Amino acid sequence: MQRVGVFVCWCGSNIAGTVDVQAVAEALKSEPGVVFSTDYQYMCSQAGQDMIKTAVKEHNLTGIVVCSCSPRMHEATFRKTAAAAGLNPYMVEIANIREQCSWVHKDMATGTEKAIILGKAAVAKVNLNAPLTPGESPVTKRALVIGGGIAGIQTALDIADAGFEVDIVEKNPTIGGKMAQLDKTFPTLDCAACILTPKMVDVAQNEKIRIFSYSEVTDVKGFVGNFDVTIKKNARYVKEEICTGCGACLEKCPMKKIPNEFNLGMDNRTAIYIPFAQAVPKVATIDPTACTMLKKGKCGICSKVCTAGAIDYTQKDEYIEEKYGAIVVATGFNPISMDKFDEFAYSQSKDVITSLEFERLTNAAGPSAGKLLRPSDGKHPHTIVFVQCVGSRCEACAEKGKEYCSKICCMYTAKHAMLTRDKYPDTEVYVFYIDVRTPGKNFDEFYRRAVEEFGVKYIKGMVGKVTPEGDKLKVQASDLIANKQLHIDADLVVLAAAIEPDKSARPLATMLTASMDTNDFFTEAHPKLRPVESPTAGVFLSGACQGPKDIPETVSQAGAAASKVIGLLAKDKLTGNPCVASSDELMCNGCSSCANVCPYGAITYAEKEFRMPDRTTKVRRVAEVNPAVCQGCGACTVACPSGAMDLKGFANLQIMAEVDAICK
Amino acid sequence: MKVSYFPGCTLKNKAKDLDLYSYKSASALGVTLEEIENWQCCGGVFTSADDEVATKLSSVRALKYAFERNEPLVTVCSACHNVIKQTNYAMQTNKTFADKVNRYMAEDSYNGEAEVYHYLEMLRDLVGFDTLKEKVVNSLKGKKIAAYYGCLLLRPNKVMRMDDPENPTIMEDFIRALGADAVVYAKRNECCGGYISVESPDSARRNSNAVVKNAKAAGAEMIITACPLCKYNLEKNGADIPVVYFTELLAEALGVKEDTNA
Amino acid sequence: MQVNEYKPLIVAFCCNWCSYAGADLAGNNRLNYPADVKIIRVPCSCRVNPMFILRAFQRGADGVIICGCHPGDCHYTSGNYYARRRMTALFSMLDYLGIERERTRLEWVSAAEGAKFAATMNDFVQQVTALGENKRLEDLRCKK
Amino acid sequence: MHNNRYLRDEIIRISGVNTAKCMKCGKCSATCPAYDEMEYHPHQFVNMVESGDITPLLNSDSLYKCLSCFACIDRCPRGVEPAKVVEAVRLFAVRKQGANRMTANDVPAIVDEDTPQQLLVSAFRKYTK
Amino acid sequence: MQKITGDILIEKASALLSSGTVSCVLGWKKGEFGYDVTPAVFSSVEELERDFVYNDFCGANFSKYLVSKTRKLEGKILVFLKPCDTYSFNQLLSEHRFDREKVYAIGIPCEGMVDISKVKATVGEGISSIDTDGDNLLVSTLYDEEPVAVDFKSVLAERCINCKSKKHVAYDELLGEEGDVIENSRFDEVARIEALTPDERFAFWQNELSRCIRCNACRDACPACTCEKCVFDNPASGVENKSPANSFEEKLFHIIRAYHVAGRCTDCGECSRVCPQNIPLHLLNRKFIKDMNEFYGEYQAGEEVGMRAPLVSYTTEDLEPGEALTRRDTDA
Repeated sequence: MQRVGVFVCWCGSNIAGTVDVQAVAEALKSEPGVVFSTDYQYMCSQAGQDMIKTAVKEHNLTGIVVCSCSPRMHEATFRKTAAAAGLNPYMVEIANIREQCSWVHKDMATGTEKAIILGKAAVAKVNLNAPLTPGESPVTKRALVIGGGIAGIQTALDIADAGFEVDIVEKNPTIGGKMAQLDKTFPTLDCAACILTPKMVDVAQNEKIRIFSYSEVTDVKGFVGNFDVTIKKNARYVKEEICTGCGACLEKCPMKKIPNEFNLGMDNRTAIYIPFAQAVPKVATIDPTACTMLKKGKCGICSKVCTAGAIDYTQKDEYIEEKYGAIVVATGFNPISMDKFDEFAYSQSKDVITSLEFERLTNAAGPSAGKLLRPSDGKHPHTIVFVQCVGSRCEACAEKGKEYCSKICCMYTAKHAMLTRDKYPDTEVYVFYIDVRTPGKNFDEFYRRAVEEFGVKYIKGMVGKVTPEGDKLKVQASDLIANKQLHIDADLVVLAAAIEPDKSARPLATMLTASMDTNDFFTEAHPKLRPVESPTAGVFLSGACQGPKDIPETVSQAGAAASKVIGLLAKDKLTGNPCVASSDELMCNGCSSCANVCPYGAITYAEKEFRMPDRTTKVRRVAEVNPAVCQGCGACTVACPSGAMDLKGFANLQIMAEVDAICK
Repeated sequence: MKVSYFPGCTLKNKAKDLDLYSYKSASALGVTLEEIENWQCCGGVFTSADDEVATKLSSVRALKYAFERNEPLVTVCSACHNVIKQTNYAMQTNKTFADKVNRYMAEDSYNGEAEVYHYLEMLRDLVGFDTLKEKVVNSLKGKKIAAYYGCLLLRPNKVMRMDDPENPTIMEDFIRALGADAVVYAKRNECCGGYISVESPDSARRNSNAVVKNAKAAGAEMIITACPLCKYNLEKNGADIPVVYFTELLAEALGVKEDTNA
Repeated sequence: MQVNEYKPLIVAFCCNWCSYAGADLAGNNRLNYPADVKIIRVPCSCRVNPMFILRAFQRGADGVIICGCHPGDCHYTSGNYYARRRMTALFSMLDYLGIERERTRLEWVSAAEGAKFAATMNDFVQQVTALGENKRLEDLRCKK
Repeated sequence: MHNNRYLRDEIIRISGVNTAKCMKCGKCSATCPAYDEMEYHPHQFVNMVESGDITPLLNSDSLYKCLSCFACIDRCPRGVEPAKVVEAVRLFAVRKQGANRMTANDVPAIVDEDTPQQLLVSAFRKYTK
Repeated sequence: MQKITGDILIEKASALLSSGTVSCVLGWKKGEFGYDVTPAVFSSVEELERDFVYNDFCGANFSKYLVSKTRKLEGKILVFLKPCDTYSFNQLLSEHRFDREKVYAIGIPCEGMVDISKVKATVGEGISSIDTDGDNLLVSTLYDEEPVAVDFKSVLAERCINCKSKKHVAYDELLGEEGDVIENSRFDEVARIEALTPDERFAFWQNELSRCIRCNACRDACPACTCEKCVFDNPASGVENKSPANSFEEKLFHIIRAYHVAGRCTDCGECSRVCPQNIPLHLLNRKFIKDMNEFYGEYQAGEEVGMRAPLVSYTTEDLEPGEALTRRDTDA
């Protein structure tokens, strides 16, 4: 039996106004285990806390019940008080007689009666409390960044800058991501390559950073501070450490008609390829679906021309196992497919393109060497129609498109329109918009310049149909301000396709037990207060995998994620929440029900030896809870058929004692 | 295979060809079209208002007939198909509406259980375009044919579910199965004007012209359609390439066009 | 025997993150509900073992209500979904045994829904009051 | 005289459309093949019904210009179904006694030797009650 | 009327014992009267030939025995499984309750088992022996000169009348012909009770459950009740309880027990078979099965190893408890 002290707070008149605090203190005196009971005006004040500390010493208290405001308010305070008095902080229970009693009941008699019952429940519970000590686990001081776009690059650089080792896993042959495909960046119009490629080089040269390109994460085990990750390095059939990136093989490769992903299929590459000139690592990769040598065993030209001897047709996929303390997800985004939007004739005409394709068309390293030419006939387009919100802001249950605003399209469309008018003043540029959304530093100014200085024609309305006819694209659209239907003969139509999370994100989320929303964006631990952490401890979010973002926002989030990682890796040990589940192995059946419902993968199974009644030993499968991973929800305790699983701090018997005290 | 067949008003009058060639082709493909007894006109257009009941009863009767015989209900005319399919969807999804309708029905109630196929869907899903290809005797090789869907076959897609409403391929696949070249053009799913030729003949003319012009620009030598009203509008407004029913083309390819026995 | 106005005994299990906070908010906003409701704090609605509910009824509770985060908002991502299935199974079984179904309820109350919390409790108390005392599940030994 | 509230509720009821879902993008009017025939355009129908400004619609010939091609329904990103709104307003108008847009007397002028039955049936269904 | 005879099983078991494939056999041991069959472990051919029996009274489901026997006994255990037993077998494997490697399972056909209480209700007490003759049982009693013929079908156990499957879902070897999953009306009685008014339902269950003497036979026979320590024996569970304290106590016991096995119960019917008070306990388990089928889709525990039961699973679109109850009302 505990020696319980009861402290009833007046909270000025907040409680004392509707609850007879003295009567409560008096009534609780006779509860089992209670050896001291008193009341005071402000229990949370220094004087009130001192009163508790003194009482602990004078009455040898082992448990404390404070009848006061909500535990969400002052539980932490009183736990500290208990600790200061030499008690285990978890020997404190709060009876909420303010928010859930004095403030919601008007009658003194009723309020007092209820406060006494709530006090009794707290006393009944504290009698069954046991001292709890948070568990500790070591931290592997290395981080993994999944995704090598600008988000992953920035996160990795920041973490490495703090002195920790970082690995980047990128599924493509080079890091750089979407930003490497962009031409200029809004709102400053500096060239994307000029600001990105130096960072890529920094990554390559940083001793703390390793790049696993053309690789993917295939398995994640463990928990915060102690992740075990399997990385699959896909065979690129080129020895990475030997290849100098000279490009001789590219020139000689006979398979020259492979659609070039980097230019979105608008030109061709060879079967052995380097995605672009500034690729990091600058190493060739053989596309096994295109290479004659790999498919039919004939050719081998690249091997002959490679003076370094880097070609290896026998290379196999390689699996690497690594340990990390923290994982950052930076898997990015892709434009959605335009398949379902053929009212814009995307499948029917080469001159209907997406905005990302437009970036490549205007990029000096793109398929047309930076000249804005129509993909169909290579002619200069004189009339260009930009359509915004293609697939964004659709009804939730719509069969095509996404419910959310893709956020970046308004700005890049303004950029495209402005750059077109700047370079080719003879071009008519129309932008059809629903709303122009420019909340960002210098964003609206940028958009207004497009209209006012560059003469881009912004039309409030939407395009309804694009009809390719002859060499024109007949655009039928509405102008809601003029209340007219417009018919424009355009040469080029550019669709601002909605963006969506990369397809690799969903299986990754499963591996990480990190949650996602219905759109497959990763969910943050708190939408406002913990925006770069996933609810799964040790997993952090960087960039567009969490929601649509432009470059400045991505970079700030990347830095924020890095600082969270650094904060974690700087610790030698992690202290957990002690209110976690634990299984009594003598009672555990090993049936897996608990592991089935655990949202965190905190439960594993071990074969353990047990002494049987007949003195033999038998091996049995039993559950083990990892206290560093368990968050204390209690789902397992109810799934457990034998009652072996219980939750510290909210044990079966404790809750039943509360029930009994209330119903008595 | 036996199916319940709803011909519709026009097929018994101005569009007798559409009806005749449907029968001939079906029998060549081993499908028996059982004309629904005492079918009544579908009404031509579907009234989307939920409180319109009486105008939809004829469709429900046809649906119920097919359901009770455990046969798919096959239609040819785009308008009939649209009205019947939309009515069936309303019977499935709108309980209040279905209750009202069922109060008009004798005996058992009906709740949208029947399966409705357009003749083209029957060819694709029940017969199979591959099977169709094998049965072709007069290949239409070299002919450049444009499919004209109009609006009623495809929309509203939520209900019709025939094909991608913006990039349909069923009629193109049909054309290719007959050996001809399918001409794809953007206006194939735009409206010809429909019944507006009563109210604003100019509007119908503009719409129809735009369709024909777009098809021709894409290289079409012939347009096929499933809808008598589409055919009428396109032809009346001066189409200078032939506009024919798809079943006529089918009968020709199957070699049963002149067959007098069917 | 003295005739008293019948006051039901209601046990409310509230999850720490949403519903308990919702109850606190009801307090902050001074929204009244009957004192018959006594709240037990649990980390998550999925911590509520059907045995707790049966125990409450056994010891004389007249109604038991479980409150958790709205579906999709669980602090532990999926706890309330499990709670929903468990309570569905249990409530249906109690109904099958002839226990009035109005004595049990599962409600989603967020931390922002103080008003909903108070309204729910008012409604539930009213509903249970109308049924009168729980006689079908209680343990006679424990009756005062 | 009906008040706006009554009219609005009635149109919403007949159409089964939630006009509040409209985000005013104008795609319905962009896609409408009968746009130029109309005094009020599809997006205006939605917007005016939403705001209860329905009398002008009832008195407008625009009611009879819709082709029921459903392009606006399929292409609306928000699932608003403007054609159903137009239809509901039209029904409200023609359901009044003597408000038929077309009578049997009009038929001879319309019909030529190729006119499909379907055209007359459709027109009657749309323009009369 | 079993189509397969004990002799075939004895022959099979003896061969496996002699070859050393298995070290013992779980089977049915004959009693004094032919109908008082008990489960037993046989470890020699002699024992088998002397005591082994397979007849219309071999209802016992051995799956549960495997949990303790595989731990205690060395070598492989031969177990004979009727179709319904194989579901329990799989379910226990799903729960990792025994080592599959230590078991040699032989599936045997079952034509349904006889409920001796039904026989007694027909011919009275004092049964001395029971033989079979075609579709009839020939029951000899101490009081009748001639054996009384009883139609086999009329005395089938309730669970066998509503047999859910003649198909074995697990075995190493199959004797006799394989059957199929059977369309059955096992939920009809649950539906009938559901359709009663709450007062009638309460009266029904009060009448049934007040007979409970809390002997724990249901728990002890139940193949889902294999917990290392039962919650009712565990002081830390809060529901520890040993005796029928009053007429309401056992209702809680049975609700808790049914809830504990919900999603894991294969509907084998052992609980009702062994109940000395003839309480239709399976109607509680079937209620859970029926509900979960209706609310979350068809689920048959033990159909395959490794399935995820409805109560340890969810979808974001699940019914709310209130919706579930009203939907059932309207469907009924």
